[in-house]
Amino acid sequence: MTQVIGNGSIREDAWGKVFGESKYPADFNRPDQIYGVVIRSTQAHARIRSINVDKARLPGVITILTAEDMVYNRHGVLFRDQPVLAEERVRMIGDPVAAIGAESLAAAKQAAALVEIDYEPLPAIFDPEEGMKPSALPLHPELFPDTNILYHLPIRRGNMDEGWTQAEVVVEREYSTQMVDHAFLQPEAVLAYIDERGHVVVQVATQYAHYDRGEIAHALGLKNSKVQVKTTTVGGAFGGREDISLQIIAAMMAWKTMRPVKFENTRNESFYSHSKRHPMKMYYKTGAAKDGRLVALEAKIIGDAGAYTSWSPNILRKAAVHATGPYEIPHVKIDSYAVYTNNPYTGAMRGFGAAQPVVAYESQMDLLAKELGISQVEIRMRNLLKVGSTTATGQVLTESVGAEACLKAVLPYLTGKEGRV
Amino acid sequence: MKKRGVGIGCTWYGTGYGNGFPDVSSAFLEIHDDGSATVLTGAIDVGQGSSTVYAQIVAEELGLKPEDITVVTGDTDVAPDSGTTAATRQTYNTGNAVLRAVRQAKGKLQAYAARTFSCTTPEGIELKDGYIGVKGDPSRRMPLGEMVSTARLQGERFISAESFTAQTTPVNMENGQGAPYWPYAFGCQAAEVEVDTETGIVRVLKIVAAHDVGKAINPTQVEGQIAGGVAQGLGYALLEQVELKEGKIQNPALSSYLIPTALDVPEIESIIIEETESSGPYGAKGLGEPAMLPVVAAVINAIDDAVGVRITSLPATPEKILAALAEKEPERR
Amino acid sequence: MEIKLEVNRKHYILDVTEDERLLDVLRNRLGLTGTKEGCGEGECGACTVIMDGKTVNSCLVLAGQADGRRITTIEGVGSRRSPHPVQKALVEVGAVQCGFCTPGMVLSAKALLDQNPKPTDDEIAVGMSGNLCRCTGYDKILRAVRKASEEVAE
Amino acid sequence: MDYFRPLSIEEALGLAQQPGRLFLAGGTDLSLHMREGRINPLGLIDLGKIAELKEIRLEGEWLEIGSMTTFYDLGQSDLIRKQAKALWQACQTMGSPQIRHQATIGGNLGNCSPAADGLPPLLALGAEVELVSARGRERVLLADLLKRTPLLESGTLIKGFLIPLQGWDSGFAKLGRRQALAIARLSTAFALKRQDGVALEVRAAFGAVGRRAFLSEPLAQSLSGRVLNESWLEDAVKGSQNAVAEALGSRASAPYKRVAVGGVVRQALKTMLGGGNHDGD
Repeated sequence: MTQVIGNGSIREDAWGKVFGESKYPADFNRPDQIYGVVIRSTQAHARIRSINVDKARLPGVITILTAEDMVYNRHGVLFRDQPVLAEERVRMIGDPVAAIGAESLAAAKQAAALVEIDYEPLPAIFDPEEGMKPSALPLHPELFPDTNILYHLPIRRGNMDEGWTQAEVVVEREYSTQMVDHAFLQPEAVLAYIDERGHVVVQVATQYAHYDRGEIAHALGLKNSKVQVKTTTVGGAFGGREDISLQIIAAMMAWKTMRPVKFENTRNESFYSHSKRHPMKMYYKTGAAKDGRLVALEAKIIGDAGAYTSWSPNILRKAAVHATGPYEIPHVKIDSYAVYTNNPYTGAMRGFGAAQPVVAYESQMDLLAKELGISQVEIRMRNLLKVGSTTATGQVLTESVGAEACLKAVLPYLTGKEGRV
Repeated sequence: MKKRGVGIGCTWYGTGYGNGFPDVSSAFLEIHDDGSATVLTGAIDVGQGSSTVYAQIVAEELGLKPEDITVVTGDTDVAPDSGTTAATRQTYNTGNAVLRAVRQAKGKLQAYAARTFSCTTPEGIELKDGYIGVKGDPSRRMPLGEMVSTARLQGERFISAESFTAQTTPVNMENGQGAPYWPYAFGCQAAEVEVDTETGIVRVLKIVAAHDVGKAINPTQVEGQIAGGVAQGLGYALLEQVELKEGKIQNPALSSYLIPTALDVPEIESIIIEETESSGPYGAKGLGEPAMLPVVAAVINAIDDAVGVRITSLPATPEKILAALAEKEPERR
Repeated sequence: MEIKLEVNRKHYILDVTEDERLLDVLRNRLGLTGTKEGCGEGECGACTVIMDGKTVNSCLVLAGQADGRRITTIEGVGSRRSPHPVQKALVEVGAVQCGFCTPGMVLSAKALLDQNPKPTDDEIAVGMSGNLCRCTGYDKILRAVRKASEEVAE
Repeated sequence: MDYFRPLSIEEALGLAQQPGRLFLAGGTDLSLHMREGRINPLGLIDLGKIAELKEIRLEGEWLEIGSMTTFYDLGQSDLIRKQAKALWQACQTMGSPQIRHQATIGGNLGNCSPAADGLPPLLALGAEVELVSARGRERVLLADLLKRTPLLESGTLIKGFLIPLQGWDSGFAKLGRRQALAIARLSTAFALKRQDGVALEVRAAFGAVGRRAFLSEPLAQSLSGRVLNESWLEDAVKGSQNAVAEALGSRASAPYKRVAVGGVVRQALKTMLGGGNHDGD
């Protein structure tokens, strides 16, 4: 018999939070700190002809960082395809191009406005379906020389002809989901400094301190053991703090100047700097037999990866694997694609590729039920995964399959319109 | 006119990094000689409450209270790598690492205690209510701290380091076949909505949410994840959209990128389903992400139930609903 | 320019700049970092403080406008030895997740209960509607305020 | 930038003689505009210490509202609830509690956002505005003032609003994207003088359709002098839809708003005429 497991133990950190004692990164300061501001691309796709910082060297300005200041200028969760600071090209509006460190935030902002960046605009892609065309200009030729499709997963199971033959009714629709933001309440902030051991210390709210440490050490050319990431209280994350943002720039600025460096995003900067949820276009064709059993699904899912890879392959994989919904379908043909564009880059967000297909597969279920003249509950009960079921990827579910139990649990609230939810 | 409708959404979610990617969590643990303990992991509590779950696991195993346990996370100089707080993996993965760590240290303590109490097997030693002693023999027990303290003077230390790796395989890139995720979480939610047929405004009146979490280690936090997920799902279904024009965000502010307020989220009834997952700590699997999925479909289906229009592109704005109604009933134009 | 402020029952005479916000004064000059900045435009309520008994977004109050006013920040509400009923209820009900919105929530709830010790459920929801939360779905926060109101009313 | 805290209207007007200075009311919009660099005043004249500007009182046949009265104070006032219901209703839903505590009715006019929640009710209630400047005083019908460009000569202070007490009922409703913290996408206020089931006189105002809030004269005309019944209500709805369609022209929001206004008007009229909320099936 458990004593502690299964009861609602009070969380220790809650007390510090209700008294306002918990410290988030913006709440830390160190004597003699520099205030940093990032200058971001105003162009969706452009070659940088030149960056002129002469006018920005105002009194109070301590340092101006560009890509050349980095020992290794790339980072990324899957592929290191994202420049810390822009090199010859920017691929999205919001790409960091340079960073100013000054004695005050006001001085840093004033100087930032005086940095002159000469862009040569390049043709840009905003629609992933355009980006998939063979004629489209590849945005990451060093990774994918002749395409913007950075990931394609086909799932094939059963025999589609057989599936459509068995189908009494077929519903075919297109669905689309939008780009959304994590909108965690605490905008990104970071305090970086060199401690008494000569180590680089970075205080930040992150989802993965050890990853951050690795990327910072890599970019600065240091050993992991010389970089310490200290996670502060985190003001929400939802996937938006997986890709590294200000950490490397702040660490490099501290390393270069040997002074503490503080960056604090405004909400506006926050919107431009972190990843977004993938918008997806989903083409669905689903067939069911007369008795309501699902017999065939053909689905094509296209996800907008935006300007960088981030987690896109994993996210589109998750979309494909979950495209059937929690239902057993014997004949399946699913294709998912991740495509580069010049939109803001997309990455992890709560649901991670499984949030988008929900709209499609659950709409299809209701539409099929209507066509078949059975209830929305009935069609689901006939198809839900259970112990022993095989998924579209051929995986046999051996235990802990609570799909039916969940549906049955909400039924008492669903007894028709009179009963109300 | 205001019309009501109900809808349901059933979903599944494969937790963990998946696809054979090494999904490893680690934990260090020390039992102190006053009957308290410290556990260190890299797993960051981003607000969801993972640190409390680890304190509960350690307390459960050692027969202590959660407040006797200190959880240290997220400092790379002291804590071992436990992977990202993502993929609905920290209760399951790092929970397992913590459980292994505490059981390793506890095993040493049980072996020591077995000798002290002349008990033939360590399994006969029980840790409960702050005491350590022989199962079923109340005369043979002492405060846990006293036992650890005595052991300490004899040079025994109860510390441990452990890791846990989730089991998945990569999918075949030709046909997608494989076992990419484990375990899977399931959820079903029902929504009741009211649609104003003149303004297209949707009010969500009630959400009932059932989620299979394997085992709710902390039911209060499970409810918290469900309600938070529902609110984000409602934002996704009805309100939120990063508007882009040639790649530029048009609404980079909380006054133009709208998330739900306290008045936009209805009463939420949470139902916890526990279908034991044998590989999880005490049978638990994750919930963070799955909590936001079903509501999206439930709301879209409820809108159709209420006014007979199928919204196929999110978010379901009043504009889209009125346009769909006009298409359905041309006389409205 | 000089302003006089009473913050958490302490009196200050401060030399501030004309474009400084009350939020900046509290966080940067007085070190009261429990007041958070989430949006800088009065939308999220994380910077909520009580000014002369009423909640305001301190990011929208210029320092000059706070001259001569009585301010309560989260640092002035409750303590570990004697938490305010709202703070106690938020912890006990499990209404705290990431905690960034929490100080603002506490102040909105406190101001609401100070003014209206027995609010209805609707009044609670309206009273808390100027504070955004992205983690909790509000459900437990509203329950906690209800619980605190029952304690306050006793 | 200079910052002034005058204690009287006269002192404020004197300070406003210098160019580049702006009056600061609640500041919920002004401070944001300054941070965004949309305005760069040389000086701010904070009106917060002038007690006279914060009064709500009955003066003969008029309800007087000082310009520095906050939305919260208006929303708490029995006088406003009884004599200016539409305004009272608008004050319950504007912004958030925090914003209502700080934002003022005078600032709402001075800032003159198309979506200003306070203006349609004041228009429908036939409010006059009292303006003061070094040049003297002026009383002007709000409806007329809103037709001026610029709205106010520099150095002009909005002293307050005067609402005639002639037994008008009124009602307000708005449409936002969410239930709180919602900028009005459409708002409407109706006022009605009635006797024995007949609408003797009607005023209809709309906000967030076009550059500034406005009164629709043709709609008011078409609804005046008629028996209050279902067909009157339906004509009010249809007339509003026409008025909004005309005001919006080819704007992108027109196809939606010209339909949706029907529901908003219905809500405003129901609260004014009684009969409670109507629900569907």
